[in-house]
Amino acid sequence: MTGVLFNVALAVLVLGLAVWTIIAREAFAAVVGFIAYGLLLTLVWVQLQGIDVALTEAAIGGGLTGVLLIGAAARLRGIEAAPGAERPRNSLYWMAGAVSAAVTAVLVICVLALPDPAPTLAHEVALNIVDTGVANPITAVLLAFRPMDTLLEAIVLVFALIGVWSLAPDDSWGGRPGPVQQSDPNGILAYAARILPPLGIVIGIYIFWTGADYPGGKFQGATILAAMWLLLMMAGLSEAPPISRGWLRVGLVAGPLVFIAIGFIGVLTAGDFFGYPQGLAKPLIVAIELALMPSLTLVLGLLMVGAPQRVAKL
Amino acid sequence: MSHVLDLLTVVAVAAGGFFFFAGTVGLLRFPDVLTRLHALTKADNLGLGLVVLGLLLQVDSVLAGLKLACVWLLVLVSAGSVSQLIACRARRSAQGR
Amino acid sequence: MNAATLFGLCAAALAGLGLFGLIVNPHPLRKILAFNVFGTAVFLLIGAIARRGAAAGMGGDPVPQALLITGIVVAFSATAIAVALLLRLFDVTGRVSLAEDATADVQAPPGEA
Amino acid sequence: MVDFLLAAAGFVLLMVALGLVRILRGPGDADRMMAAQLLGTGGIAVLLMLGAATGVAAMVDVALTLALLAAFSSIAYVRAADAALPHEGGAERDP
Repeated sequence: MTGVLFNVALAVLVLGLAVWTIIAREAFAAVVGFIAYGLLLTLVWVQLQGIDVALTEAAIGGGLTGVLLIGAAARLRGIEAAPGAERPRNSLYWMAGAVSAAVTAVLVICVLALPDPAPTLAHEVALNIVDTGVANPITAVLLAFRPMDTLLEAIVLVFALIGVWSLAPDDSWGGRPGPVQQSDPNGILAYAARILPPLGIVIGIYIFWTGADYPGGKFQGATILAAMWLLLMMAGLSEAPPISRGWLRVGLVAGPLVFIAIGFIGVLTAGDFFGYPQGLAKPLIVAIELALMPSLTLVLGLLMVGAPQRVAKL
Repeated sequence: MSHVLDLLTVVAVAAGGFFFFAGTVGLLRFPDVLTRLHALTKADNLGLGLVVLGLLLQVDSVLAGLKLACVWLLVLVSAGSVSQLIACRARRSAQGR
Repeated sequence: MNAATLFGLCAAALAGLGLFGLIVNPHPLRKILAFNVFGTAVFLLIGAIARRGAAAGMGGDPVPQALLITGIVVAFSATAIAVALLLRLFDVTGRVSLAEDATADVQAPPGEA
Repeated sequence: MVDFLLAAAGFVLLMVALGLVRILRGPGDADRMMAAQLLGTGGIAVLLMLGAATGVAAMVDVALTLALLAAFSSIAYVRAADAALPHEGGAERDP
C-alpha cells in the first residue's frame, strides 16, 4: 500500500515537472525544472526494477545533460527569442494540442491493451546467460546477445563528436575546444576539483568492474570518469587537448576498432560475426569493455566541452 | 539487541526526515538567498547524514557500510563547495549588477 | 494499479506534453527540452513494457532494458549536438531564432566568437 | 521496519517536492538551483531508504552515482553565470 502511494506521488511529481518544463516563461527556469525531472526519473527506473537503467539515468540524465543545458541556458540568458512576431498563432496552439492529445489517447489505449501475460525474452536470456560467463543479464544482452547495438552506439557517439567539432569556425579548427577557463587555483571550485576526482575515479572504475555481475557497466563508469575530467576542466586545473592531437584521435576510435576486430575474430573462430568461441566469451567481453571504456570517457568528456572556439595555434 | 538497533534506526531516520522538512520550510519561507542557503545545507548535511547513520545500523557487510559512508562524504564535499560558490555568486550579483 | 501500468500511463501523458512543447515553443533551447521530454516518455513506455516482462527471477525483461541504456546514451549525444548547433547559431547571428528571416539582419558577432 | 523505511522515503520525497515550489517562484536563478540541489540530496536519501527497505544492494550504487554528479549542474550554473558577467573576468575569489 505504501509502495503504491509512493509510486502515485512520484508519477504526479514527474508529470508536474514536465508541465513546468514545457510552460515555464523563462528558458533557465525550464532547464532547472528539466534537471529535477531527470533526477526523479532515476527514482522511477528504480521503481520499475531497472537498476541498470537508473544508474545510466543518474549519470547522464541527472549529471551530464543538466550541465550541458544549464551552460547553454546561462549563456543565452536575457536573449529570450520572443519577439511578438514569433509567437505562434492561436490556431497552431489548438492544432498542436489536438495532435498531442490524440497521441496521448492512442498511447493510453495501447498501454491498457498490452497483452497479458506479457511477451518476454527473460527466459531465453536466463537459459543462455551461462554460456557468456557474466551474471548481469543486461551486460550479457549488451555484449553477447545484441553486441551490434552496442557497437553502433559507440560509433554514433564518435560521429556526434565529429558533428560537434565540425561546428568550429575555420580559424579554430584543430585548436582546444571550449572557452578559456580561468579561475583561482586556491578557490573553492579548485578545492572540490582536487577532493572529488580521486574518489570519483575509484567509484567510476568500481561501477565499471561490477557491471559483469551486478548492475553497472562501461557506459555508467565512463560517464562518471568523464564527469570528473569535466570537473577538472571547469575548475581551470586542466584543459581539453587540441583536437588535432594524434593520440586523442587514436584514443577516440581505438575502442570501437577493437570491438569490430573482436567481431571479426568471431567470424574466423565461431563462424559468425560476434560469435564467441566456447569458453572464451567472458574474456572477450571483458576485453571489449576495457577497450571501450577509455574511448567512451574521451568522447563523453569532449562532447560536454563542445566545439573549438579559440583561434588555433598549430 | 536487534530491537535496540531497529529503534535507533527509526529515531535517526525520523530525525533525518525532520531536517529535510526543516530545510524545505526554510527554503520556502526565508527571505533571501543566503538564509535559504543556510536552510538547504541543513538538509544536505544533517538530513542525509542522519538517514545514513540510521541505515548504517542495518547493514550486513563492511563494503555496504563503506559505500553508505562514502555517499555522505561525497555529498558533504560537493554540496559544501556548491553552497560556497552560490553564496559568492549571490554576493557578487548583489554588489556588481 | 501496478507500477508498470501507472508509469505507462504517465509516459503517455509525457509524450503528449513533449510533442506539444516541441510544436508551440519558438525558443530552440525549449524545443530541445521538449524533445528530451518526448524522448524520456518513449523510454518510460519501453521501461513499463520491460517491467511487465519480468520472469525467470529478473525484475524486468533484460532485452528492452539494455536497449534503454543504449537509447539514453544516444539521446544524450543528440542533445549535445543540438546544444552545440544552438550556441554556434548564437555566435554567428547574435540571436536565437529559427525564423526564416533571422539571418537577414546579421549583427556583429558578440564577444570572442 | 520495511514499512517505516518506505513511509520515511515517501515523507522525504514529499518534502523535497514541496521545496520545488522555489523553482516555480524563483525569484533568482540561484534560488531555482538550490531547489534542484535539495531534490538531488533528497533523492539520494530516498534511494538509500528504498534500497534498505527492498534489500536491493545495487541501489546504493545508484545513490553513489547521484551523490557524485548531482552537484554538477549547480557548478555549471555558477561557472556559466560568472563567465556571462564580463567585468569580473570569470575569476572566482574567496570571501
